[in-house]
Amino acid sequence: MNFPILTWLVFLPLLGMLAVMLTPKQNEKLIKQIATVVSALLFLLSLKVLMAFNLHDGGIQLAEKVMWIPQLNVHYYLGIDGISLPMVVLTALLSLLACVASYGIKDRVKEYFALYLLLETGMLGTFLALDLFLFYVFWEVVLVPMYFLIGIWGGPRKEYAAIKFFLYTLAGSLFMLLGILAIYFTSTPQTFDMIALRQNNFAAGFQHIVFLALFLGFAIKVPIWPFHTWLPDAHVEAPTPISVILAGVLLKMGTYGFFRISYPILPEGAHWFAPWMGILAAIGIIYGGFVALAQTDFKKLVAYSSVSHMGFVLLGLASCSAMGMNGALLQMFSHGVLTGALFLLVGALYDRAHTRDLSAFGGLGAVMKVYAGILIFVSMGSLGLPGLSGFVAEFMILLGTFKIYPVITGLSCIGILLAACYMLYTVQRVLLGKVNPKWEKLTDMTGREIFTLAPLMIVTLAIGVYPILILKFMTPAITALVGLLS
Amino acid sequence: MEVLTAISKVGIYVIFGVTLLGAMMAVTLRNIFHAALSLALTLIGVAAVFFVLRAEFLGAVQILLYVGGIMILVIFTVMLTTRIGDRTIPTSNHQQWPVLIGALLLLLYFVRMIGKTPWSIKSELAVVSAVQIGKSLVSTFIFPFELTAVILVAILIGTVILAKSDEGEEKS
Amino acid sequence: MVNNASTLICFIPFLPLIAFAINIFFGKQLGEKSAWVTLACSTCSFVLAMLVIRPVLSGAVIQVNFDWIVFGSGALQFGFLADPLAAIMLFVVTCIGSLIVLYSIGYMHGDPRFSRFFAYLGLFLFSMLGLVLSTNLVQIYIFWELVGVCSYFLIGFWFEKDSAANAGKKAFITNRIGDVGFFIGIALLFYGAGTVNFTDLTHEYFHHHHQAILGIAGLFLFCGAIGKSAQFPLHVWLPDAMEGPTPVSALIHAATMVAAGVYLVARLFPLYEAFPHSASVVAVIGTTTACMGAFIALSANDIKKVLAYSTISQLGYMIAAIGIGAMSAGMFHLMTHAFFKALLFLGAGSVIHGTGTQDMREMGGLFKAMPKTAWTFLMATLAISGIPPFAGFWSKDEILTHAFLHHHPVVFGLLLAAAFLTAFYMFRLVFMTFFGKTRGHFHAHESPAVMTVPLMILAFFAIAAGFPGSPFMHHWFQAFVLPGEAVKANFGLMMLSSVVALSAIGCAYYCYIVKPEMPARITQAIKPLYQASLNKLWFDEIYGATVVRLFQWLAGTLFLFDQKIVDGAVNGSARVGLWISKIKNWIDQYIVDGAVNLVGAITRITSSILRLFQTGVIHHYLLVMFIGILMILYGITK
Amino acid sequence: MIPLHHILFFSSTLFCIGLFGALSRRHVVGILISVEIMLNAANVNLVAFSRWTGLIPVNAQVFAIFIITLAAAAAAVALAIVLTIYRNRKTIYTNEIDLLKW
Repeated sequence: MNFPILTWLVFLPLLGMLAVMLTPKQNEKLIKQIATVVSALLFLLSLKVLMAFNLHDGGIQLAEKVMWIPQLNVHYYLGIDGISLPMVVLTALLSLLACVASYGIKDRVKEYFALYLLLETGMLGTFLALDLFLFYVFWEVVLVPMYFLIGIWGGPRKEYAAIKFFLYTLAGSLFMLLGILAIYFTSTPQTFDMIALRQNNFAAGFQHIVFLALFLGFAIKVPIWPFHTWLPDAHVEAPTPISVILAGVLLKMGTYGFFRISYPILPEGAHWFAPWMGILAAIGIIYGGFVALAQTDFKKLVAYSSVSHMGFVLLGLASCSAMGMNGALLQMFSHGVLTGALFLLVGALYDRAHTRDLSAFGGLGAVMKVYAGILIFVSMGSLGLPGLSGFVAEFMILLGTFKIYPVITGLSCIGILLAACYMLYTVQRVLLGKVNPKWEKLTDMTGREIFTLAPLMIVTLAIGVYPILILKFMTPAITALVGLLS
Repeated sequence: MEVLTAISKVGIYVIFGVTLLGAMMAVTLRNIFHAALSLALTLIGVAAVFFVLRAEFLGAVQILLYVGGIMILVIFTVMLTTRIGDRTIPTSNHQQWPVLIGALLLLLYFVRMIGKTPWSIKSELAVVSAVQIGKSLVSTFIFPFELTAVILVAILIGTVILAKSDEGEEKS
Repeated sequence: MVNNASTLICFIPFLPLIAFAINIFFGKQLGEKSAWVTLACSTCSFVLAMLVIRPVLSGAVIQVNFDWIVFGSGALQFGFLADPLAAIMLFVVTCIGSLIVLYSIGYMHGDPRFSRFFAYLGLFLFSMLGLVLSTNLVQIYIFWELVGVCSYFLIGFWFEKDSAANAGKKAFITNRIGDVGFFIGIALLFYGAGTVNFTDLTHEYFHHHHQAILGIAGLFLFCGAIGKSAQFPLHVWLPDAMEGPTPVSALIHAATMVAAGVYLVARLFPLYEAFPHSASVVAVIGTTTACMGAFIALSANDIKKVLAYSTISQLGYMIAAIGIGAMSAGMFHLMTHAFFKALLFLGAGSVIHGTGTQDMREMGGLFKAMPKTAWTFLMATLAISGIPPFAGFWSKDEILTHAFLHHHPVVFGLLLAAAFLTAFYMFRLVFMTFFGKTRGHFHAHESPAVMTVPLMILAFFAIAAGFPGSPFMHHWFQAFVLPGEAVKANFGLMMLSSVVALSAIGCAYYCYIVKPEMPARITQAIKPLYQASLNKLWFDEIYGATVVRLFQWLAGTLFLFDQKIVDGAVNGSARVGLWISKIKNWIDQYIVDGAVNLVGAITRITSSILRLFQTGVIHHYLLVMFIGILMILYGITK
Repeated sequence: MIPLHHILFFSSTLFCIGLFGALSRRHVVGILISVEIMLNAANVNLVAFSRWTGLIPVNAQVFAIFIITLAAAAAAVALAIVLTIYRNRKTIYTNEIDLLKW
């Protein structure tokens, strides 16, 4: 591979950040253009990766490996496989759309986009790193811009939300760091290389402890019940595009960690802990659904629905079966797309009405026709309507898990029911009923907003109708992973 | 021939004297404009010393750059900033005496050290031509040369920005 | 011919989908023309369906498949399957669908969301046809949900009305409850039998794989049918669904979608045949529903509500039929019912269109004003009441015969009672609506031709649809659905059911025409029963007080729990951290820092003296520096 | 030719005069003038060494050229700063400019 495409993918936003920093801060238009162009290029690069990807290879592709810190045997090691590929494409897509959605940011535009581009680097780096050390570095790189993006451009309680997010995730990542160090010092030869570490057969007891440590780190990020409380606060306070990124990409980093680190390196630990993960997942699914039902704040509702939906991912992971894990990965993708779209919709509504209180709305279906159509479409996707991506993912997860944990899965099905309840209740409160005269003047979606939503809708419909489109990329890698587990 | 050498020697000392006198005036004169003119005298004197020491190129540079360039700058600045004629303003701060003593001590030290140092004087005095300097500049010293160029550009820009008037600032 | 058909079959569902796409994107431009798009597409589907059914009639089974999901080692296939069962449904759906689209052009005339309505109809037809042609349970589940969502959209079509919005939500969520069971059933079957393809789930298959888990799977799968076909105890959504436009009620909530549950049970008939216990549950639910629906329908005053409960009751009939093993009879009844119930609803729609009210107490004497509507409505009523030779008679009689001959006396008795009640309340409806004096204040008028023509066509079917299954054609229909099933006509039972129906009509005539004060007296006499019927057996209230309340309570409590305890723990740990740090801070400030402060104080005093040297005047600095240099020089040369 | 010592004496004296000026003048431009004198003294030294003791005589002269160039540049910047200070503080007397003291 002459052209180090993955390196470009990771560091292109950093270049963009430099360019933004060198632009005078008065020239907001240019700054936005730079950020958009960089994000668009990133998306094109990710598509190029998609083209270059070999469908029949379940292993690492397009790898780039250079010695970085020889004393510690740390490598600069990037690579992609069927598990990270959907995440990379999702990240690039959402980054572009959220970037366009960020045009509404009014103050301190330069700092915003600089931090935003840094965030992109962190996210892509996390998904592409194959060296534990590098992974940890990128993982933490994500944290810092996120803290500022919530803390500066957020809502009324932004400081609280930002610091909660930061401290909570930092606490988690400390456990993760401990786990990583434990793996490093126990492995022979001592290495951070994730692929090489798969060959190490660690002792069972060791695997259990380290798995737990990593689990804590990832669980907080996902977030898994009961570590989820930073999520509603962060989501509610963050500006719309950041909510999109937060829900669409950051949450996936947690589950991605399971796919990439916990499962292949510590298979014994995975098998040992999987039932507990299943139980936590079921609790999260039902609990998130119920709590979402009680919300009156639109954004908070979506946030809790994320808890429920990410519970499905965890459930699929807990199954340790090909179908369940395929479904989990698909659910990660699908949830990223759908929740991203939902947050964009909430943001669009908030921009117009300046409130997110669901009980204040009603009858908007007659006022904002296009908005209504899109909201119904996305809600249907979110509640798992067949023909849209959410259904396929949840279906595969439940079907894959059913054989292993029939009772847990049966209970989790209540989550599907609850999803219908809270999504329809929301749609009813926002769109249906008599028009509140206060909102008669609301304008319909602008072209820019439709532009940010249309790709997400197309993707979710395409996957829902013909899932093989994306499954063909994921299946070989998942099969290989399941092979490692057994 | 002897006479000529003697005269030229005397000439040299005269140049020395004039130069030092100019320097003293430059540092003591109350009127800063006059001080600047005395500096010009000093600089010309130094240039003359260069000629005497067979460093003609350097002497020329000295005159062109210092006398022609810097002096003009100095004088302009003086005229732009100060009320020249104001004689009530004291020239020096209140530390000229300790400084004078210190400077004299330093001079004493220099003289002592110059006397003590065993100079390894060459048998044949060197003469450097402009050609040599030019060649050296573009070969051995090419890197500092380029660096100087960069510094000069930077200083040019910096000076323009610093000296730009406030009204211009507000406009942008 | 078969090859040809397997190509054509793919187009059948997608034509209405095209209509949907055109109407949703270009509806504004098309205006009222959008209806014709949907009509054209559905009619084409009908024609194609006929072409596909023809080879099926001669015994062929048409199937096309392609991969849909791959995972690890396996794959799930999707495709289209046309066998006798599917062929019947195909015929019913495309035929009635096209007629109702035609009818809707008149009914929905002038509605602000006219094109949206026809878009939804297109989407519904697509989903329904996809459901009918499904090759396996997963595919049927997918389209099952899709028809559910179309139903949601169409019930809530006039969403400005809160009742409509609520009804749509209720329908969807109630169906979802059933679907959860349906899904678990699929999963159980998937792991129990290893296949979800209908073509694999044959009678022979279950004969060889007789595991208890499959029986349980059958029960769970039946949950889906309970939800979709509005069976007891999940029937509560169907009456509320009448908030939707009447053509929707006719198409979705009478003729096709609600029959999907029956269709599913019929599809899985081999399963229930192999597990008699599961089948008996099906039969019990069906019979209960049949009686319950008929009982509630007795007291309803809203013309569409009566028909809705009647639908519930008739669906109970079909389910019960399959439960007792009379699958072909159930399907037969499904087909006849689809025609006459669609006709009833469309007739009711025509009445509503002509009078502007749905309350039967305000109607009366409409026979003269709306003759075409009245005549066709009467045909359908005769059909549903089971009067020979109308369609309903043959199919209902078939079920009763089977129940009687296969020794299900309780089922037989209850169904017969339900038949009596059916005839009674249907004629109550007819008498209250079309006969007697007009009680409301309106000028009734006949509907336009675009509405009455479909009525007449359906009336033809209401008469004729029964003959394929009648002894006159040697029970051709039954043989087509389930080859080799022995069907015997029992003349005595035919007489019995006819007499029951006629006597019910007589009663209705007596109560509502001859002595109009009778009903009030009767209700006084049996007040508790009447109250029970009027309040729909308090199902809504019970659910409201239990399930809904429980969910709300759980949601609220869990939210509080989340805020106070889970989040409280997080914030609490932060607060404890702060608290500890405050204590530490105190110790630090006064003890540890005390020592430091002492040093600091000394430093400060010293520095306040030294500070004087810091004049800010550069000369002083330079001087000091110079002195320093001198000292250094002195030092190094010494 | 005069001995090396004398040239060195001359340049030392020049340097000390410059130093005296730099430390004693109040006027910023005066200080600048004094600094220039000191630089010149250094240049004289360089040239003298180039003539009498240097192994590669040309190097010393090249150095002198660099010094002159940079001195010119420094003067330009310094004078610009003087102008700015004057504009902002309306004074160029160093004992009145005590921004360094905070």
